[in-house]
Amino acid sequence: MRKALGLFAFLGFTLFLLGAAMSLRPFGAPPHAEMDHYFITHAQEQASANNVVTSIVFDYRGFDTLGEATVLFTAVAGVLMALRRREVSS
Amino acid sequence: MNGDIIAINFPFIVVALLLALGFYTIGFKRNLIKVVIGVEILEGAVNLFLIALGYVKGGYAPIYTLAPKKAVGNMVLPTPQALTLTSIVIGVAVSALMLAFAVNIYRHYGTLDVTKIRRLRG
Amino acid sequence: MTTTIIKTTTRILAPLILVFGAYIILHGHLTPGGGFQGGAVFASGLALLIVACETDVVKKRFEKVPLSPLESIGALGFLGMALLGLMGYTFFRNVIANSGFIFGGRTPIGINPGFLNTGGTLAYMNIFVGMKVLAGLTSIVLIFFLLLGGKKDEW
Amino acid sequence: MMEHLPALMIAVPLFGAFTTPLLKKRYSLASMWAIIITAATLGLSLLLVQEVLSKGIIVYVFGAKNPSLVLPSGYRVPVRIIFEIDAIGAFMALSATLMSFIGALYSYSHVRMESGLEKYYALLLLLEVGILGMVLTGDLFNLFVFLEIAGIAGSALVGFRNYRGEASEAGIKYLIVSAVASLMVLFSIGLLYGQYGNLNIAYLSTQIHFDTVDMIALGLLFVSFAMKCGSVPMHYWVPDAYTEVPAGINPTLLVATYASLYALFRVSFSLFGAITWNMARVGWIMSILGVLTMFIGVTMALVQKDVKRLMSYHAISQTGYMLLGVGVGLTVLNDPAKLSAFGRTAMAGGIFHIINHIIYKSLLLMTAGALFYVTGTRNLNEMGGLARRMPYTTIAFIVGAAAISGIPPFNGFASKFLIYETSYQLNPLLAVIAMVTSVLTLASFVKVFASAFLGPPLEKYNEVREVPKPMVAAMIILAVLCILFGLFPNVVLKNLIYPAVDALLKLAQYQSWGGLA
Repeated sequence: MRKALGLFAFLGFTLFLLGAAMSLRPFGAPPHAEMDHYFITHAQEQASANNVVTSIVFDYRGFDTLGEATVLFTAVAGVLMALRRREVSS
Repeated sequence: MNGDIIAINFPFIVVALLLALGFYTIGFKRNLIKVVIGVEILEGAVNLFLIALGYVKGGYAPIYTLAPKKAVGNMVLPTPQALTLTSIVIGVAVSALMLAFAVNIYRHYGTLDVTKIRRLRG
Repeated sequence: MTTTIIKTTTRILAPLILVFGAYIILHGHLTPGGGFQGGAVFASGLALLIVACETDVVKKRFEKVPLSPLESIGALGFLGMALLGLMGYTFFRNVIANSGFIFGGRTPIGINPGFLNTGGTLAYMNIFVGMKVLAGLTSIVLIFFLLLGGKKDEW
Repeated sequence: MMEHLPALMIAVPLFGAFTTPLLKKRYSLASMWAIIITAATLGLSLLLVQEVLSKGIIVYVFGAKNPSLVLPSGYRVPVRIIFEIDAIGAFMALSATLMSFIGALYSYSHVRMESGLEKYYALLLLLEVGILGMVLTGDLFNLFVFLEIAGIAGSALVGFRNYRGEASEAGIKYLIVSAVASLMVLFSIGLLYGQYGNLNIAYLSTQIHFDTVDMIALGLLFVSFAMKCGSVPMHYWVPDAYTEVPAGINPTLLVATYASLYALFRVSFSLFGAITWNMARVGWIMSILGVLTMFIGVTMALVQKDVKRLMSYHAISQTGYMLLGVGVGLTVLNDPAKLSAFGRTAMAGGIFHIINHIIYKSLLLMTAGALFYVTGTRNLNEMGGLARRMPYTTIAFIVGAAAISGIPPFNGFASKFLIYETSYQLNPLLAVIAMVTSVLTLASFVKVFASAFLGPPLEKYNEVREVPKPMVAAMIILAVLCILFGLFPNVVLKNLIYPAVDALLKLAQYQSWGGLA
């Protein structure tokens, strides 16, 4: 019973997602791209880098990348902590 | 018209199907490793979605080093690529931690079946 | 997993992978790639070195490698490069670009063959992030390997 | 240096987190370092609150020539990451830094005997960074990144006691919930980016014209953030996570939960605030969700034997009050007469309840941690007669229990009263359920008090003494705050809460980055 209900909800959700995909703007033709246009035209002069993606990653949206590096740092600390030896001195 | 939109928006439909697959795996699989794989499928679907958003028909990679002449003024959107890069790294971090927990759970209970390890119910 | 075939292949491939990783990190502001991707490539080379050896050899080899401090230093260096912008501008301002300092050369506008001496803080950040990522991923692989590839009774 | 305050709010705890693992061999040094860093961040956030209250919205553009250069010359869209701090963001930042400081202080003694402490303190600071980034940012993708930091750091800390199977289980549960929720957030960010080509919340809110895709994005954002703040259909992770996490992390983890609640408010009031049709409906959904959450939470709590688990179910139930208060405000958002009659007060009640709940629930969970510290068990049936042995803990528990049950001189009463009064005007049934919940809460805490602290002294606890001083200090600070907030609610309301409510309501000011564009 519970599984059937779950399957029903799941099918509904799938249809919902498909509906979202259908109603999205056509693929390959982004309607608004002022921000990206700015990056493409100004990256070489402002960040002095040929690679526009890198100039976004480290300059225009560099703060996100700090967060991203922090996520990795957090995960490494978490993994090392979760798998540390048991040495509880009580 | 309807057939048209399916053909044009095919990448987005693939994303929707992948998302559904990921949710199915998380919701209906009993093995913890499979649940982790489900989260990874979701991750891949969202990354694919972001990259697909940035595509411009006939566009070139947004890199000026030794690019072909036609590339100037005809590049795909760079922001989704940067976002995807961030989200991939985050996905790696999440899956590493999930697997570490899975190892701990296996060490403790000797099983990865979620129905058997749920002692915290109530 | 430690047959002669794997060991020989590793001996040939690992240096190439490491060099390729370093190349991707250093040329992050010119060609596809960057600190994260290069760091991941570098870490995969180290992972190859880890899985191709016996546990004891790995333990001895990586005992002296300060992975955790290296990661901290990478992260702190990244933060420090971002903090440089506080000298007169804002956090994450690319102060080195076009300043004439190392990596501070001027990029010609438009299509060009790419010059290494450009990018400003981008190049430094790539290096720091690459360091951090390779240390972090390697320590994850290492701890999983030592835990699961080791003797069973260690659990 | 004042104009760089928003950047320093992130940079200082981040610096602390990156340096803490270097102190590997000296655990007490790591904990001292964490206390110093959290105290410094607390000072910075006090400065920030003062700045925001005196000058209005603070905007900080990362990487621009100067911090207030929102739009690049010649363009009408923001391109860089922008921190946009209004009164409610500053209020949440203050709660986060205060609670991290208290938690670090408490942890100094509480987890001293465990291993891996340098990682523990690094993760505590990272959790704080995650919350601060979430509440200060004005950029959707940035919100996602910090949501992930908070989620990963939080779940790693939930699994801190890796020698207990339950801890890893709770950790992976929390991690899967937060990973799925934040992936859905990322998906809806992608939808919005695909529609409008930008990621700035203020800019997006001026552009949104609410077609099918936007509706889907709103639905996904609402569901994901509701999931992460422990509202009812997806509350299963809350009791596990709060029970298994060390008591010193509980305050920060509570704030992390409410940072998701803040994001929910931000989405409803700012991102989608400009559309007129849906908000009353969303408000009703939020209020009903709130009532359900509070009732189901409290009924589940009544049957618990594990003291921390009981309190965690009460945490779910109290989240319902916040949802109810703000939901009532959202229902009447487009009706100025009703908004000034009771909507604004209801929102004040809901937001005031956030800080009140954080304070007294942290206090209660810390007393539970203290009981665990001395007895080694969390089962209520095995405790008894501890009142005489642990006088400070007992006092702290009484204050916290009185506050959570809404007894007059304590802070819980102040906010709950506002919520009863205003939700009655929307629909009397809501207020009745809220009051019944409060009575049940009181009953449940009387039970805890009787079985843990009263009764004949048990033989096996003859050696038990009061917990170490740092733990006592942390509990006393919170108990004093409970009483102060209860005695002078009007001071807090006037200086902190109403500015926060107005910040949510004044959409035009948020949309124009405080008048910069």
